[in-house]
Amino acid sequence: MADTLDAAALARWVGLCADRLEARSAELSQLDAAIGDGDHGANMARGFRAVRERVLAEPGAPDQLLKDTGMTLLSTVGGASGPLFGTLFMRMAGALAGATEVDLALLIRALGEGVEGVRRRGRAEAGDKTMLDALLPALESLRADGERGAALGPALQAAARAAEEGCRATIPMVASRGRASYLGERSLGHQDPGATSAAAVIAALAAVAA
Amino acid sequence: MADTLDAAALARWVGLCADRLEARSAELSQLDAAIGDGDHGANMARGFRAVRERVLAEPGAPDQLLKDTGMTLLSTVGGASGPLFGTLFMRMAGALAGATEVDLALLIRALGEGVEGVRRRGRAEAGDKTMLDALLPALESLRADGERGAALGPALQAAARAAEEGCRATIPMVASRGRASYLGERSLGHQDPGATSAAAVIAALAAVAA
Amino acid sequence: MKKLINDPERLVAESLEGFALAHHDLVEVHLAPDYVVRRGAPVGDKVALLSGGGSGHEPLHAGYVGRGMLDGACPGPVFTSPTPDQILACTRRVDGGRGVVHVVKNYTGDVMNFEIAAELAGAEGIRVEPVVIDDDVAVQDSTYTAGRRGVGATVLAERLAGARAEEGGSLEEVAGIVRRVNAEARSMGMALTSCVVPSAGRPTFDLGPEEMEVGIGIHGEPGRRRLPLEPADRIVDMLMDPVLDDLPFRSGDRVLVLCNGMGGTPLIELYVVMRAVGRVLSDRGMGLALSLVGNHITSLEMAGCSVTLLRLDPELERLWDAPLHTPALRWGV
Amino acid sequence: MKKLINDPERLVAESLEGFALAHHDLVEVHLAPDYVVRRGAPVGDKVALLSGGGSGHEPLHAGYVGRGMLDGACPGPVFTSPTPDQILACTRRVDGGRGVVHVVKNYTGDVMNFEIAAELAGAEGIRVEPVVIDDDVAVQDSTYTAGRRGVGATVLAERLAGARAEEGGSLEEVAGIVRRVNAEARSMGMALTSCVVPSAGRPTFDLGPEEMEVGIGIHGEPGRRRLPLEPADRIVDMLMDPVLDDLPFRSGDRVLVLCNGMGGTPLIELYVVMRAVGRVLSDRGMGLALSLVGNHITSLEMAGCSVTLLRLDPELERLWDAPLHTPALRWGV
Ligand SMILES: Nc1ncnc2c1ncn2[C@@H]1O[C@H](COP(=O)(O)OP(=O)(O)O)[C@@H](O)[C@H]1O
Ligand SMILES: Nc1ncnc2c1ncn2[C@@H]1O[C@H](COP(=O)(O)OP(=O)(O)O)[C@@H](O)[C@H]1O
Ligand SMILES: [Mg+2]
Ligand SMILES: [Mg+2]
Ligand SMILES: [Mg+2]
Ligand SMILES: [Mg+2]
Repeated sequence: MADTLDAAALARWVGLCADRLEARSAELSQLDAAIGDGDHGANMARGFRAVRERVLAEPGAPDQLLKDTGMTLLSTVGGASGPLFGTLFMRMAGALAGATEVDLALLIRALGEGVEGVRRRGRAEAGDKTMLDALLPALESLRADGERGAALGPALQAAARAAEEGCRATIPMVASRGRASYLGERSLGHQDPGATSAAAVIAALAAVAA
Repeated sequence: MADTLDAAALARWVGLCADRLEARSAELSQLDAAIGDGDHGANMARGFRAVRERVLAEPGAPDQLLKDTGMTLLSTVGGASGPLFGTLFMRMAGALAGATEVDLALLIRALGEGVEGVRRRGRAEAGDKTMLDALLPALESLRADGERGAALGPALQAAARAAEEGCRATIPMVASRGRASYLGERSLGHQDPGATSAAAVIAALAAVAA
Repeated sequence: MKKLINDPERLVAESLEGFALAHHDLVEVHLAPDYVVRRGAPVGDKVALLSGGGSGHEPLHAGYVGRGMLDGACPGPVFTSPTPDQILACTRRVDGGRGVVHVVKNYTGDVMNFEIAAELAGAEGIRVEPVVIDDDVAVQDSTYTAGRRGVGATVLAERLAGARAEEGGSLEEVAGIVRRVNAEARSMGMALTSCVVPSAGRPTFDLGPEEMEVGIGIHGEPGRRRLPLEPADRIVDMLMDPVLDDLPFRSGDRVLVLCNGMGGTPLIELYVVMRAVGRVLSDRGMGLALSLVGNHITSLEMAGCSVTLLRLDPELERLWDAPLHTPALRWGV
Repeated sequence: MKKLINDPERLVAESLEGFALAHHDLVEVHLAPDYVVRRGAPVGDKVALLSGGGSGHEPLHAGYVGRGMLDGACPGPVFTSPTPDQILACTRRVDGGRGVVHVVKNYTGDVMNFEIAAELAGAEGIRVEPVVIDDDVAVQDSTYTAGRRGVGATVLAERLAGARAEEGGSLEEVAGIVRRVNAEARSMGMALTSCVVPSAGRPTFDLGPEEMEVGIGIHGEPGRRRLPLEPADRIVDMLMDPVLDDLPFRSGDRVLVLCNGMGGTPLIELYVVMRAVGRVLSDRGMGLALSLVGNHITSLEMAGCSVTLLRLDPELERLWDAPLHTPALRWGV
């Protein structure tokens, strides 16, 4: 268990995101059908299939890899999640410029940039029942662990758990951003699809760091 | 039981046609749904409702009564049966010009004119699975009884039976006129709706002469 | 029955009222008897073109009343032909002295009602020239049937003959265009779903979730064959083969294509049909000169389509492009 | 799923191919990335107008590309917004140097994808002016939602701003017309049936045979209220009341009415809706100046309708009548 992630590890992360999101495509669309338009799984699967073909065939350095991943998601996912996940990866790439190894401090900086990008792009806040409700708890958990000087692996396991809890916490929320917000109270009682895929992305990162 | 029909009897006939066809409207449309477009009952009911309102409120002499009935059917029934039943009554009216009482011989002449009008207007023949398959047997029966010097009442009872048989005989026919002909062999096994209403019209005449 | 209506009995009249409201700049609507004419009819010194038939095929016919197309239209009840008095009243209203061409779709009821109206108009001294349209190749054997039905070619005939009338054609010439279009056009249609006649309140026929009906007409009458559902390209082959073989169309022919929706099929699908038609034409060495894609002659909310091909000649191509201004189709003005 | 398609994955591309075939005289279609532009774009010395959004709303947007309306349209997958690279490529293609107005329907995905495209285009030195349309009064509380959705006003804005661009308006003026239309128009829609997204293969929501959904958008998303089916006149009241109260429209206002079909509702019914709208307007002392009845912004095969009212002023009335030539709407040329 290394204390940094190199380009190969990050490529494994992106590949694992692709595997898991494609496998869970039907489940994600089902969640979206309940409070949205039922395409979230298809959107993510389409995007990560393209990432696998265009980016993972010849992955570059960390910054290039995440930039290419973000650009590819941006140009293939469409909908709300395309720009948001695209922004997440591209802003992370910006923070990693020139790096060959990513330690916990740099990862926190990168994820912080990425999540901030998502927040600005979507103009959403914690509690709006969106992917931010998975991403923000993961980031906070990482920051707390970083301050405590924790190791990369355990910090990411904790972040994955925080994302998963944040995702479940969307169930009793009323959506106030995205398509689900049109439903008002009717969005109560359903888990947010974007939060679910965001939690899967964090869990995949924890898995490659384990 | 009179041996002639006067204006009042003919008005009772038209009224009875209206009663019976309106009452059987659903059945007639059902028959038409099987081999046509399902509107025959509605068409006949609409037409005879108009006849009741516009003609039977103040029925005229025999020729006027039947001409008004025919014109009203022509302008309210539409579809295939409107011009055909309209023609039937209007051509009968022509044969009754000036008459105040209609005996069997005159009735045969009038019905003959009417049926001939239907034949020409529709360019159909016996066996085409149309209303002619009820009208022609009724006319033949009347003519035979007329030659044998039969009385009006019994002759019309026999004609009604002939029409009814002719109507049932359409069941095993393949339609070659009207909408049902598009079905080809698929029209087999269904009773023709127009023959059914034509038989009802003859039966009503027999009933007022009974 | 899920429809945006108030009462099946009042549907046609209320729809005409809404039509009058939306298009009062182009048409006048008369109720009882129901007919629609060009504003200010009779218009100019021209032959008049009149058509009519059951309602439920909108925009046909009322939507095609206007400059370069129909002078008058007579809508009957849903899927039931108009009556002679209606047609007569409309004929009187549009005749400007040069005669009236009646465009009649070949259905027993339509033919007889128009025939009687023509006799009555003739008796009043109005010259009427009736032409019957029968372009539907799904009806194969015309000796043992009421003959082929009038479908998509009706729209094309109304437009092209309307253009001829507008440029001053005689009664015979305008009727001649209708006959020529009918002679040079062939159609075939199919349904994915039945329609629901409002007064009946339930589907005219039942189709399973994996079935389609091929060879339908435009009155919800079932077609000739019920088949398992196929991809659009295969369906287009099934429609195009009999259409192409019947005329027959030949390599080198320039054609107009009408890709028509039956009412409930969205435009995104009709363009998939159009693509398939284009492929068949180019495989056969035919030229796609003109096209019309959309809901032009419909069967209420039926899902499905029909394809009509018209073999063009220079005169028909010229007439197609002439100025046209109706509620449903408009160009050049 | 009963559709005239070959493969849900290829639906949008195949439909665009058929569209290109039918309208090659007016538009150019580019595939991968998918966009549609006016033939010969950039056209003349004018500001360009571009819109886009998920497919399934046809004729919106590609059907509105042409003189007097859009210069470019970017269709995404069914009900899914187009991507920034698509929008960027189309923006580059239509820009003639005077800038590009982006007409964006207010859906989170559309807004973000257009925003990124505008940033990228801006970085390349193209002046882009984005305007968001949000006319759907069914979404009531915009503080706790993504805001009102863009529906029928989109069609009107595209036409009116397109006319302003055609007559030489500046980037600010053309964008100003889009903003004015959005400010002065309100819409509300309802569904009798759900639609079926091809990739999903089953209805997005279930409605009982006696139920309707009021306050729907255009993506098959359920609306605000499920109610028992009512006659058309009552349904129109339910749509008109919130529309009229919101702006609010006032006695004496002259309005344009868009009676829009959701895709599966036949024209005969839309005119019944039009009649009911006309009665409400005259009861309120408002003037019906212009109307558009038909399938203009749809949800695949959904049955239902929406009503959009636009308060007119002399400039908007003049722009409406200016020459227009697109695959779906045409007049004056
Ligand atoms: N403004 C926003 N900020 C952050 N996330 C958002 C926002 N709007 C939507 N989302 C996320 O996007 C998800 C839906 O994505 P998707 O279904 O792919 O797109 P669409 O809603 O366009 O169909 C939601 O579950 C939510 O997590
Ligand atoms: N050419 C014809 N000659 C005689 N009767 C005909 C002819 N065509 C149709 N009919 C009769 O008309 C009946 C159908 O009438 P109807 O349903 O009212 O009209 P439509 O077929 O126009 O809907 C048929 O059952 C048949 O008896
Ligand atoms: Mg979605
Ligand atoms: Mg019938
Ligand atoms: Mg009928
Ligand atoms: Mg979507």
